[in-house]
Amino acid sequence: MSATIFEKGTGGVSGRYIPENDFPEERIDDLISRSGEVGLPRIGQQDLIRHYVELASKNYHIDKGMYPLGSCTMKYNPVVNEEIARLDGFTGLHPAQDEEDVQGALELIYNLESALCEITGMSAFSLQPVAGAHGELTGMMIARDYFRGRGEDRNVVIVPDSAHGTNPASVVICGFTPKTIPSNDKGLIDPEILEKEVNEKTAVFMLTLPNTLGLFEKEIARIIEIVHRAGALVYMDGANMNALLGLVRPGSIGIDIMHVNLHKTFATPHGGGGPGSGPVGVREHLVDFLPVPRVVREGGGFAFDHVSEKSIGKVHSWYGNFNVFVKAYAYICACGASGLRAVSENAIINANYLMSRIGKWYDIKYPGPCMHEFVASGRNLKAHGVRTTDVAKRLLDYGLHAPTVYFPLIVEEALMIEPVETEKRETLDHFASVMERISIEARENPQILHDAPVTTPVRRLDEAAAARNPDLCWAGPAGGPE
Amino acid sequence: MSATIFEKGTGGVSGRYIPENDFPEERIDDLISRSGEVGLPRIGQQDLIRHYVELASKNYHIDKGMYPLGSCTMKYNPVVNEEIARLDGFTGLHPAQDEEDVQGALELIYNLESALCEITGMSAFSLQPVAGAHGELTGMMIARDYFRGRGEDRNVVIVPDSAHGTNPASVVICGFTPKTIPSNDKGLIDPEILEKEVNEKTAVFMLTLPNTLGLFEKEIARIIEIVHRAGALVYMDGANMNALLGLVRPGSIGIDIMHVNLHKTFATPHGGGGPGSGPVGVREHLVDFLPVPRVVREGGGFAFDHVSEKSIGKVHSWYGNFNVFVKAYAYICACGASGLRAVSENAIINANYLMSRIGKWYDIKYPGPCMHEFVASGRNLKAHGVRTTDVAKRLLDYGLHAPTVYFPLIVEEALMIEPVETEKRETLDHFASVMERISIEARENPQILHDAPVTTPVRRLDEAAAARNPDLCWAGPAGGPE
Amino acid sequence: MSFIQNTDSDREEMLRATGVSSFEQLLSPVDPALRVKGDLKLGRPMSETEVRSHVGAMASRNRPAGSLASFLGGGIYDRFIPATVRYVLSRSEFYTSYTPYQAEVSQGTLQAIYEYQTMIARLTAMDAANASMYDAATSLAEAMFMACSIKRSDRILVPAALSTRVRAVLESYAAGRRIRIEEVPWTDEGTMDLGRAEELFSEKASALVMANPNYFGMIEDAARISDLAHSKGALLVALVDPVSLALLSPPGEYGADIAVGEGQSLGIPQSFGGPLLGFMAARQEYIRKCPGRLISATTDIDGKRGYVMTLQTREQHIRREKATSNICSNEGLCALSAAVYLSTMGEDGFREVARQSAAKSHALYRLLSGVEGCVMPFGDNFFQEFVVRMPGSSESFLSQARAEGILGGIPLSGDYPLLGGDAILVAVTEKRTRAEIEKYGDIAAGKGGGR
Amino acid sequence: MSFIQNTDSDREEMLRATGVSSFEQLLSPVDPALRVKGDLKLGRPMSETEVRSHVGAMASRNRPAGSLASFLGGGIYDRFIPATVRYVLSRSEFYTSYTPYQAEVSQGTLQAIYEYQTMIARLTAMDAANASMYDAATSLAEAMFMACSIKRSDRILVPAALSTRVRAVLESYAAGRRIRIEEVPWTDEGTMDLGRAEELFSEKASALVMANPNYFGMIEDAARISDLAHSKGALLVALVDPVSLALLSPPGEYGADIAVGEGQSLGIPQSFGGPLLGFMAARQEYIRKCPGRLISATTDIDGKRGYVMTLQTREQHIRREKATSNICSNEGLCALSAAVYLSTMGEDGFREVARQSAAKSHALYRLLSGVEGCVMPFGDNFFQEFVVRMPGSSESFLSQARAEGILGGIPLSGDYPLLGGDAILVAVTEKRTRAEIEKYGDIAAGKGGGR
Ligand SMILES: Cc1ncc(COP(=O)(O)O)c(C=O)c1O
Ligand SMILES: Cc1ncc(COP(=O)(O)O)c(C=O)c1O
Repeated sequence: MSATIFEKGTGGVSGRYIPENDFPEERIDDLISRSGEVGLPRIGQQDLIRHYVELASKNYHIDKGMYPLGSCTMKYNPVVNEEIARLDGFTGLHPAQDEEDVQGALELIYNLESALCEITGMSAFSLQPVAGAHGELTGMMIARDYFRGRGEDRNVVIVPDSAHGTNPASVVICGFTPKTIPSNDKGLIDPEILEKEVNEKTAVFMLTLPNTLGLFEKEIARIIEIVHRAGALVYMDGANMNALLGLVRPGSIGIDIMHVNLHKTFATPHGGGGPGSGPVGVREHLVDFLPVPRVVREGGGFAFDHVSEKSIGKVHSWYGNFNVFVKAYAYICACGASGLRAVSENAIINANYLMSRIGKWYDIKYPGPCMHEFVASGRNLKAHGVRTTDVAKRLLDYGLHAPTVYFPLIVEEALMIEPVETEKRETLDHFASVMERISIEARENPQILHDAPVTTPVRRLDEAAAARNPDLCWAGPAGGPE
Repeated sequence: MSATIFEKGTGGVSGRYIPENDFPEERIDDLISRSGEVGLPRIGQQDLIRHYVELASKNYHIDKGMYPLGSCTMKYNPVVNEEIARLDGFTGLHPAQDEEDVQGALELIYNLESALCEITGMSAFSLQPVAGAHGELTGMMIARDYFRGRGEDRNVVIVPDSAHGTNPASVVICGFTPKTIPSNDKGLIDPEILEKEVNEKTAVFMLTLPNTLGLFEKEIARIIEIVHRAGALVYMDGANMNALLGLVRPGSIGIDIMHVNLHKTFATPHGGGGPGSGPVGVREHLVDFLPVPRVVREGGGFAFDHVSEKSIGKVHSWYGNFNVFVKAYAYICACGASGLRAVSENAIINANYLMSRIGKWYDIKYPGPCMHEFVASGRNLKAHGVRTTDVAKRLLDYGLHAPTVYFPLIVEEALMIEPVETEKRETLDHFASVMERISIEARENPQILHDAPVTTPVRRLDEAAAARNPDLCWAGPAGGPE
Repeated sequence: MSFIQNTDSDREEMLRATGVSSFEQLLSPVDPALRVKGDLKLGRPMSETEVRSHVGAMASRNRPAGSLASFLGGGIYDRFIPATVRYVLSRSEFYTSYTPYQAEVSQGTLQAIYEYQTMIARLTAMDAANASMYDAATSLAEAMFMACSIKRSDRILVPAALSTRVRAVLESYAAGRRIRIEEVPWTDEGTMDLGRAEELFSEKASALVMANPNYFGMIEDAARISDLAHSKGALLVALVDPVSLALLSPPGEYGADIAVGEGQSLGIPQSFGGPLLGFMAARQEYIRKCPGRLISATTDIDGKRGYVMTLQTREQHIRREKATSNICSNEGLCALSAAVYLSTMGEDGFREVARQSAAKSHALYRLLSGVEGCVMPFGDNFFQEFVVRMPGSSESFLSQARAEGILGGIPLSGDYPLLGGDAILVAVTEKRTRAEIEKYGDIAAGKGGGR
Repeated sequence: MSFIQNTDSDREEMLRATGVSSFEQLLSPVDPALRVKGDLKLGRPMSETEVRSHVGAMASRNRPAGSLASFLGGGIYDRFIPATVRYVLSRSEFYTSYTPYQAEVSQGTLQAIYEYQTMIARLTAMDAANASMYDAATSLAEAMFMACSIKRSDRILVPAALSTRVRAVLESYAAGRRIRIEEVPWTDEGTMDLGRAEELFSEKASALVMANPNYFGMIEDAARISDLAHSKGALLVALVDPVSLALLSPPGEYGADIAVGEGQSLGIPQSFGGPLLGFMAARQEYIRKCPGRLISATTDIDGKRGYVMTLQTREQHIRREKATSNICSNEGLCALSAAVYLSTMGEDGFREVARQSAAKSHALYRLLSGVEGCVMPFGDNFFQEFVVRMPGSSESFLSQARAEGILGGIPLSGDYPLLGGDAILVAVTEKRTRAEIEKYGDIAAGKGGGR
């Protein structure tokens, strides 16, 4: 393993990065109230760069190989978008600058919102939420204020058991009470059950389309109709929008509120966990509730509109993750209408192709056709004492990344696989053949899987010990175990 | 190993990089005379990026660890210099643009030449040569034309046996006859021998200072005096200038012509073999012979001076490796006078420190003090059947790079070690301890060294087979051994 | 420009292998009536050249910091960022990787974030920090939730001298759970009115929020505020500026329970306000209540040191509706920027950044004190930012300054009517030069147009 | 800004460990009389901030292609470069590594260059290419040496329609060995005068150099020139433009013995003329005579495919004065750029670049044919570049064009008096737009000043 930057940076010298103070006469010592040093490293530039290059070499990443994490849409991140987003004209703007000085930025926001409306069929978007979960929360706030405005006391949000964990969590944070309903044996929402659950207390029905099994809700029209009849709203988690581009527009089929993840569908990088961007879109009757400020056309140019007394207010200090918008907008421009449709077509073809191959060796609880992803199960390996974790870890030994595991919860030993459209057939074939090899190893020599991984920078890590007494902070100034 | 880009790029699709032709009406088919395709890959962007990222991961590089290649001055390459050199204002200039439009570029060239004069004590520099060997050749051309101009028929260039291979090669290419003289038992030039060799046929005495053993020529003053008395010129290979910054100025001690390597002393990256830059400096009496054009001050600004009828003419299509100048100039600005002196001080301290440690285990034929580098010998390991190559390959297994081996030729089983100033003491200690461990392995278990390397992407390669029938060009359109 | 690598024949073969004759067959679950008719109205695909010029043109229709001397602050600052940060962030091993769910192949990200957590904990002098939040405002909102669940009361006190944007985010987060947010006014010195705070504590509150420096740049009497909060059985939540902590007493020193703040100053470009970096640190006893990811050191089965995400039972993907927060993706790459920034500048360089920001802002303060009609209502006990009332109208001053390439400050009148008509908030970072600062003074003194 | 990592105490301890009491002691071999007295006059060290602004200011005192529409060529062209090239070149695994002397830890560089060699061999249709040379001029000079040593004569024939810069480099290289360079004039069509060439062969020559397209952009009758050279027992050395080879018959097809050229068009920025990329390819029988590095595929002791530098016995570090050349460092990173560029554009994209360059240059040609007083002396059998005489003086045209943001061409009058007073060389690459080309036409027609 690598020593920490603190160990490497003990008793060294940093370079000189900023000029000498050109106000040496200013006495500011009486401001100083901190006792002692902060405890930051002192390290030269070469060793600093080596440290991070060494850390980098211990990461799996898209530019290394396929990243079949279900529900994460790990597609290629175009390098040109990184270059464009690095332009001073974007990175050098203070959010409080005069509108005249940021016309290009406002135009980009305006165009991106318009494009998202066209793609999803919603009436308006706000780019302020900075992640999917943030978008969900924003959506819940909109529903909350919508019903409060109408004097309706609706406090229940219905969520299918297949939903992502952020959904019920967002519901609770917004003060609603989540109600979980079971999926039927096809892995879909059961309209009958829903029918029974919705009532005058129901504020929102929150679904994911396609759902987390990668299945399109056959009965979606009826489902929406049921919810609307009860006077409730339908929220769609659009994390899986990569399956619907140019094929289905949620706004046109009656979805009231939704979010999309620019860091999934629109090819912006995940950055090892963020920053993302989770724009929220609504239909006409909810537009006034969107966060402020909104970007509007004004005269020849663009301006901020800060006032909307129905608005839920703000969910971010400024306008959201602007720098992420730049990359997503560039991506949409590159794809164009035909290109976006091709994205979903290829995502769906890849997923179905891979499912048909993986299905030979792993259990597929809900047979296809699937949309952009599918969920396999390691259930049939349990007999050999092999768990899905073992399969996942063994994949690492083959230089591949594992699928999402143990989610959704309704599939035992779940392996959630999303190949995405940017992977070539040969890559899928390789992944499938490794999955096959592993299923054979599981039967013939399960120990290999229990021992896996062996080729990685570290082997299986003791998570229990970490949870028992977490070491969240480097203690020593230097030294420590090599 | 990695499949070639041709294998990966068979039957694929490339992206669309340039717009549609906006002159579709232009018929140009009658220009086309090539029969058939070129045979370039067709590959998508993700797989292309993965290919080069995979190749990158198989390289050793400075940002990975110490690079003790003697005579190569593998010092840290500041990342900020890469950023500055990438500015449009530098990369976007056509060399034939109007001087008014390139004033900044001319100023940079002018300032860099001036800085090199100040550092070396020469009267003028030309930045046109793009590598050290190119600089040597340019220097030889200057000597050639200088003597032709004086009607002196001098065709011999004297070169010490410790010289780098480019020296005699450059001599020959320029039409001179090289004459090698042996170093004395101290590894230095023997003034007596030199005295005997120089005569009215001698055009140039070509030396390296410090020499390739890392030793400063104690008798340099007398050596120069001898050469000058014979009416010949002294050329200094300045590849080792990293030892002399702020300490000794060659021009001030009588060197007539020299080159420096910006890609060594001045921290510009080696790029896996280039581009470099090998500016040539001369003293007053030779200034008119420098390549054209020269950059001169004119009025408030800068201009090219294309005419000098004594000039040797040109050695490069334009002005040399301009983009490399930018990095070297930025480096000189960052260091300043005191910083440059510190560079040589630390390079010398590091080298002597490392020599004292390595000397405990390896033979040091010419004991110090050395300047910026030293040459050890694996001679004492021969008894155990171990060659210097084995030591070098074993170093790779420890995640380090090997020193320069089997050069200079006058040291048997040579290990030429240049630690450079940017390595920290701890790094040198680690290298020394690995060298120690290897010398012990050599005695106790030489087979480990014969088998090395075992941890590298490939193991020892069959160079003989390659030389017998070279495979210089990928044959198949696809397929080929995995 | 398409990033799809399959060819038509690939697709045909794959469909055949899948056992369908056409792509349409795969869409059988989708009721045709729901399908999009025809193409989306988004225009044709652009080549890389066209994308670059189309989007690049938008960039050139902005006037970035590089072309102007910015005295804007209010949470976002124009600071020097070393090249090392951009270099590390340009490595796709970091920016194209996902959340480190497979720890064995994510040690790079995990260790870097662990080191980031350590730096934040050291800056704030708190026991531990998390792996990042969206921004300062949402960090504070999450701290509010923490405090309310720890202290079992849905009432918190916040300073009136708080960013109205942060305040707005607090409100929208609070509304769902009907948390009551009440305001502690500022004194004539522009700092928290402890008397009023005391009165407001007549009713139970879970937390007292202190912004230090506060929105007007003023340095609070943190120790006394901390004592008050604790004496009233409330938590002290400190909203702090990370750069100020190189000089000012850190939250851990005066007993704050939770420390949050905006990390944009730590090597992250302004980028029109996003992405930002919300940081959160807490005392040991509250760690298991805190939101978001936590990276812990541990060992692998061979006893080798390594890193993992820990205490995930707090998080939504395990705990769902019982999670401490709904946050999933955070601002990981910005946390990496902060770690690289702080390691690069180092103990001394970082302190120098803080010293110069303070020195230069006080220099401007003194300059303006000498300007007829310039009023600084709150005195000079500030770190790097202060409030000033201009002789004329703030609009006219700001627009003249802009005309001369200076972003003069953020108008406060709209949001803080109490400050009176023409107050602006002026920030001075280490990046501002003597020439720029003197020019600012000249313009304020009506001696602009020079140079 | 210092990049030295040792501290004072490090230095003291190291000196002590080395057994000396001071640094000065290590300099004992250096006669004090030779030492520099005092400091160099270079000013104090600059911080990273200062370096960036000082050198950055020089960049902003230039007017780069981005801000102007360039019709300049003559060997260096303003072409589109995909982002992939900059991305790969920004990886320090490539740019900070040394020449791949330790093959086992240099497979990345070695395989990339092997792939580059393959692409050049395929472009030129020659048997093999080397790992790069300094630039086209020095490649041609080395080809001249090769030819002279192969054919044992110190006389070569070159076209008069050759870049005077390339010619100058040939001369300075030839002078040492007293190689005689004689010139074959051009015909009224601006191509090589084969009659005169035939006469010049009355005396033995080692090589006939053909530039195709030649410096005036004209396409030569390569097959006939090749036959002539070979019928006279000379080698044919072809100096070719790599982009033109997507459309034009490559050297291998018409029997060239050595092919050289300038690779700057292949993804390398203009950078004021450097670094460039000289490429060289040759027929099998001459490979062992060729200069510079060669990468070969081979296998390791486990039979695994790998790459090494080969035939090093040609090179100076082994062969010293008997080496085929003195070249050591080459333009490796530029060769990598070319490989990434060609792989990115691909077979079809690269051909499209060539097609558009041809189409657009011919479009401008037709436009100018319609302009009163514009004379194109050599007709339209060119690839992407042609000679034109402007109605007025070329200076006045060029300066007016520049005022309107157009770099109109390279004046030829000085170097090629035979062309008559006002000839300029105009190049049109795929990057030029219809608007720019039409604007060029307008200015030529004296209808400039618009827009
Ligand atoms: C279906 C679904 N919903 C919501 C989320 C949360 O999105 P984010 O991580 O951007 O907050 C995810 C991300 O994994 C998801 O897959
Ligand atoms: C002493 C010496 N001279 C000359 C050279 C040749 O320099 P270049 O490779 O830049 O041509 C080198 C490079 O290794 C060298 O070490």
